Amino acid sequence: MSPLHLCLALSAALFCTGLVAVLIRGNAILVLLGVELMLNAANLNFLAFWRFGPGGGEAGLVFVLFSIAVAAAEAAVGMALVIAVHRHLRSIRIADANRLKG
Amino acid sequence: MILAVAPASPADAWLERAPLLLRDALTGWLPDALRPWVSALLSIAVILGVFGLLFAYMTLAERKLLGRMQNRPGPNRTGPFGLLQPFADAIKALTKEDIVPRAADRVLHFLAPVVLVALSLLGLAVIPFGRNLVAVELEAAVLYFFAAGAATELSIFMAGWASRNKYSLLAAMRALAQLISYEVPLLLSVVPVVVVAGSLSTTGIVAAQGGWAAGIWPHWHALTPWGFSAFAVFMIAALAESNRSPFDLPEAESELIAGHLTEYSGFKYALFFMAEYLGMAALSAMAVTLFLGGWQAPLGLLEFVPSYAWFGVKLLLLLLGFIWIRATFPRLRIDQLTRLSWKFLVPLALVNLLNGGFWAATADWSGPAAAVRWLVSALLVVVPFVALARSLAAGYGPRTYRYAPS
Amino acid sequence: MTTLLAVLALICLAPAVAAVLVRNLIHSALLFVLAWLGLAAFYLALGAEFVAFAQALVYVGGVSMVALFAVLLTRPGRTDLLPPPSAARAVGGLAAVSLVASMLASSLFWSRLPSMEPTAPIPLRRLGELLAGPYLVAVLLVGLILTVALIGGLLLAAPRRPAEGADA
Amino acid sequence: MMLPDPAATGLARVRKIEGDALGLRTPAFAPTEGAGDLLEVSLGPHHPSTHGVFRMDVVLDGERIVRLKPVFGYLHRNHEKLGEATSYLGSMPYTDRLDYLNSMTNNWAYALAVEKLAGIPVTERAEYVRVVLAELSRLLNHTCLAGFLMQDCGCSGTPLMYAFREREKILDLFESLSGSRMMCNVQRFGGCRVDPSAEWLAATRRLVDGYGAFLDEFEALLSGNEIVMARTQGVGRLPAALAVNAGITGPMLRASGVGHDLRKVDGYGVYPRFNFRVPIGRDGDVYDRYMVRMLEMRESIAILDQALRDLPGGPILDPKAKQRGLRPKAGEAYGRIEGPKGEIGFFLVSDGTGNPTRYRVRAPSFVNLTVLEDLCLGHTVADAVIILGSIDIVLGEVDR
Repeated sequence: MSPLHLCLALSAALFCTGLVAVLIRGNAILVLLGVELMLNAANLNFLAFWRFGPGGGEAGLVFVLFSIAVAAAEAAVGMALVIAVHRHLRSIRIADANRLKG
Repeated sequence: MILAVAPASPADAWLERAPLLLRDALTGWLPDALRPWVSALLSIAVILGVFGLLFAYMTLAERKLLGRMQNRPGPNRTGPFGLLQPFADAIKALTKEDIVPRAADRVLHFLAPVVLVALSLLGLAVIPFGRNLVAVELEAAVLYFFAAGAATELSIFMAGWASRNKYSLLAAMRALAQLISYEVPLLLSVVPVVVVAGSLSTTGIVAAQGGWAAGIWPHWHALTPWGFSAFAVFMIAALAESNRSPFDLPEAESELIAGHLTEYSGFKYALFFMAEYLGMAALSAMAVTLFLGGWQAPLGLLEFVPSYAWFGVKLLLLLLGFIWIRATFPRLRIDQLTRLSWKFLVPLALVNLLNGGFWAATADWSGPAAAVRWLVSALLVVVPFVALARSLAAGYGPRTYRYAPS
Repeated sequence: MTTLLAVLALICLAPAVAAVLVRNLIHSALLFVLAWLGLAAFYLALGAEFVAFAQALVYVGGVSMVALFAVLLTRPGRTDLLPPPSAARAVGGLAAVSLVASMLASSLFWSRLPSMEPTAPIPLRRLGELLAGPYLVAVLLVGLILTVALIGGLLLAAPRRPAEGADA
Repeated sequence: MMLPDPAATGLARVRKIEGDALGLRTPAFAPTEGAGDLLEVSLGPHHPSTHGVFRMDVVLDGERIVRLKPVFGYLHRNHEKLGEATSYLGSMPYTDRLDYLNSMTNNWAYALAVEKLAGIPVTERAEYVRVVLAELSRLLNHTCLAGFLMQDCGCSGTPLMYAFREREKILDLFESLSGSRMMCNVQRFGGCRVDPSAEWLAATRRLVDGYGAFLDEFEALLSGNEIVMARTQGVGRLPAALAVNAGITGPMLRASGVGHDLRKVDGYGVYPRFNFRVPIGRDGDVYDRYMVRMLEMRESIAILDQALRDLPGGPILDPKAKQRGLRPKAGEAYGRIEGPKGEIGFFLVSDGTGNPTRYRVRAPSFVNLTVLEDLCLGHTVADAVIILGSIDIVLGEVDR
C-alpha cells in the first residue's frame, strides 16, 4: 500500500468511526466529538493530497489550518448549545431534544 | 613562549564548548548511522538528570526558604544543612502504601500522574539551555512547547475525576476553568515576541535578543515596554498554569483539603509533586528564552561565563520568585481567578499584540525617533494597565474605621 | 515511511474506535483526545509540523477541555450513558459498516490516483507569507468567526439568572 | 447529652422566623434554573479549615452554596452538668477548657459570677492584674485569629507563623506566672491565685511596648493586600439588625456597626478607669471583622499600658475570702465580661449547698455561630471557609 492510499484509508476509517459515534450514541457531547472526528478525517485528506497528490498543493496545508480554527469555533458553540439544551430539558440525549420549542 | 590569547569569540571558549566536546567524545567512536540516535538519548538523559536534581533541590530550597521567611529553620536534620532531605523524601514516598479508593476509576487514577510527568518533561526538549545546547531543533518550537503543555491540566482533571471524591471533583472543575482561562493570555503574551523576533524557533528568538544598545542595555525583550508587559502577563499566566500560589485553586488545602491530590499517596503523590516542579521549571525556562535573552550574558564583559551558566542563573532567579510569591500571597477565589484572566490579562495581552506589531514595524527608527518609539510603546502599556486595573479593583479598597461614641 | 504511517494510523484509529464503544462518557472523551493526539503524530510524520502542533494545541488544549467541561456541567450521574435503543444501534451500525466498506473500496481499489513522490514540506516562513498574503482575507474571516463563536457561546451558555447583581 | 442540631430545634427556628419577619434573613440562594445536579459536600469534621471538629453540610450548585447546615457536638463533654456536680472552686480549672485559647477571660467571667453570688469583694491589685491578663489574652486571641484567617484565605503559613511567634511570647508570660501555658487557672474568688513579680511585670511591659511594631508589620503584609481585600470585602455580610436579633456579641457585632462593648456598657472591674476606644465597622463583612480585631488590639495595648503604669500594691487575694467549701446563700447570679470572642457569661443558681444547682455558660462562639448559614448562602466554598474563620470559634466552647 502506498502512503497516499494509507492516508486515504485511515481518513475513511476515521470518518466512519465519527459517523458511527453520531449515529449510535445518543449523547449530544459524543455526537459533537464524532463530528469533530469527521472533520479531522477530512483534514487528513487535504494533507494527504498536499503531500502525495499531484503538485501545487500548498492550499491543502493552509486549508487544514483554517479547518482546525473553525473546528475550535464549532466545538465552543456546540458545547454551549449542549449546556443550554441541558438547562432546558435536563437531558443531553439527542432524542429528547427533538422540538424547536423550548 | 606562548601568550595566553583570549579566544576570538566567546563561542570558542573551552568551557563554552565543553558540553559539545563531551558529547562528541562519547559518541565519536560510533558509526555514523547510530550517532544522532545516541546523542539524542544522551541529551534526554542529561535533561532528565539535571532537571531531576533540580526538582529534588527545588523542593528543599522551597522548604528552606519558606521556613526562613516564616521564622523557622526548615528541614535541617537529614545530612548537612538538610541536604539529603530530598532523598529521604524519595525513599519515604517509594515505600509508602499506595492507596486507591475502592470506587475510584483505577486506570485513570494511575494514568493521571504518569501522563502529567511525561507531558511536563516534553516541553524541555526545545529549550536552548546554552549556545548550541538544544535537544531538538524545531522550526515551530514555541508552538510545540505550548502544544505539549496544553494537556497538563487534562491530567489534573483525570486525577480529580478518577478519585471519586467530591473535593477532587471540585478540583477537577476548577482545573478546567483555570486552564481554559489562562491558556489564552499565556499564548497571547508570546505572540508579540514571535512577531518581533520573526521566528517561531526558540534558538531564533534567543538569537534575536543578542547584542546591546549603547553597549550596556541588552536587547532582551523584557527590557522593552511591550516585552515587559508581555513578560508580566506570561509569568502570571505561568503561575496559574503550574498551579502555584496564589493560583493553587485545584489543590487549595484550606478549602478542598488537597483537591485532586486528596486520594493520592506514596509514589503517585510524589509524581504529582515532581510534575509541578518540572512544569514550573519548563515554563520558567521558556520565559527566560522568550523574554530574558535565553543564554545571553547581560553584559559584553561577562561573556566569558559560559552561556549555560547564564541560563541556569536566570532560571533559578525565576524559580526563587515563584517561591517568594508563594510565601507572600493569599489565594484568589475561582471567580476572581477567571475574572483576572478575562478582564485583565487577556485585554492587556491583546493591546500588547498591537504594541509588538508597532515595535516590529518601527525597528529602523533611530535617534530621536527611537525615543518616540519607546514613548509610544510605554504609553501603550501604561494606559491600558491603569484603566484595566482600575476596573478590576472597583468595589474594594482600604477602609477607614470609626470608633463608638463613648 | 509506510510502516511508520501504518503504525501511527493504528495508534490513531484504535482509540477512536474504542471511544465509540465504551460506555463511560469521560473515558470516551479522553479516548477521543488520544485519537487526536495520534492524528497529530500522523501529521508530524507527514511532514506537516505546524499543522500537527496546531492540532495538538487546539484539540487537546481547547476542544477536549470544552467537551470535558460540558460533561461536568451536564452531569447526569457519575457514569453516564444508558445504552441507546438496540434497533437504532443496529441500524446505525449497519449503515456505518456499509459506508466503511464502500468508502474503503472506492478509495483503495477503484482509485485511479497514482501515488506521487512526496512534495517537500513547506518552510514555516513560506507558510506565514501565504497566510499574510493570498489568504489574508480568509485569516481575517476565521478570526471573525472565532470571535462570533466566542460571544455566541457565552450568550448560549450564560445562565439566565434572576437579575440580582450578585458578583458573577 | 448531645446538643441537638440547631436547625431542628426551636432555638434556631425562632430566631430565623423573627429574622424573616423583619426581612433580614439572607434569601436562600436560588440555584440557577435547570443547572446541573446539586452537589452535597460534607465539609468536616476532619476538614483542615474547620478549626477543630466541626462539620458543615453544604449543598453546592457548582461552587455556590445553596444550603448549609452546621453540625457540631463532636467535642461535647458535659461541661455544664459537671459544673453542677462540682464545688464552686472545683469548676474553675474546668472553665479553662471552654475556650482553650482564653483561659484567663473564662476564669474571670466565672469568678465574677461567683463573687456576685456570694458577695465577695475583689482586691484592688487583683482587679488590675485581671485587666492585664484579660487584655493579654485578647491580644493572643486576635493575633491567632488573624493568622488563622489568613491561612484560610490561602496564605501558605507566613501570617500564621508570624502570629504564632507573638503568641508564644504571651504564652511564655502566662507560663511563668501560672505554671501552665494554656490552662492557667489563675483566678480565685476575690482575687488571683498568684501575684505577678516585678520581673514578670517588666517582661510584660517589654512585650506590650513591642507589640505595636508587630501589628504594623502584620498589617503592612496583609491589611492593604489586594488579594486579601478582594477575598474578604463584601463577603459574609452581617447586617446590624440581624446581628442584634441573633444575639451576636463581641468583635463580630462591632464589625456590623454596633458599638456594644461590655467593658464600656457594664464597666466591670476597673475598666472605667482606663481610656480606650471601641472600633466599629460599617459593612459587617469578613474584612471588617478582621480590621475591627486589628484595631481592638491597638486599644488593648493602650489599656495594658495604663494598667501596668497604675498597678497598685497590696494583697492580690484577701486571705479571708473563702475558696474551698464555699456555700453561697440561695439565689442566682449572672456574671459576664467582654471576652475576646464576645460576651462570655456564667449563670449560677445556688441552693445554699457547696455545688450550684444550675450552672450555665453563655458561650460567645456558640451564639455567634448561629448565623453561619445566613452569612454563607450564595457564596462559594472558599468564602464559607473564611466566613467561618472570621466568626472566630473554638469548638471547646461551642460544644462544651
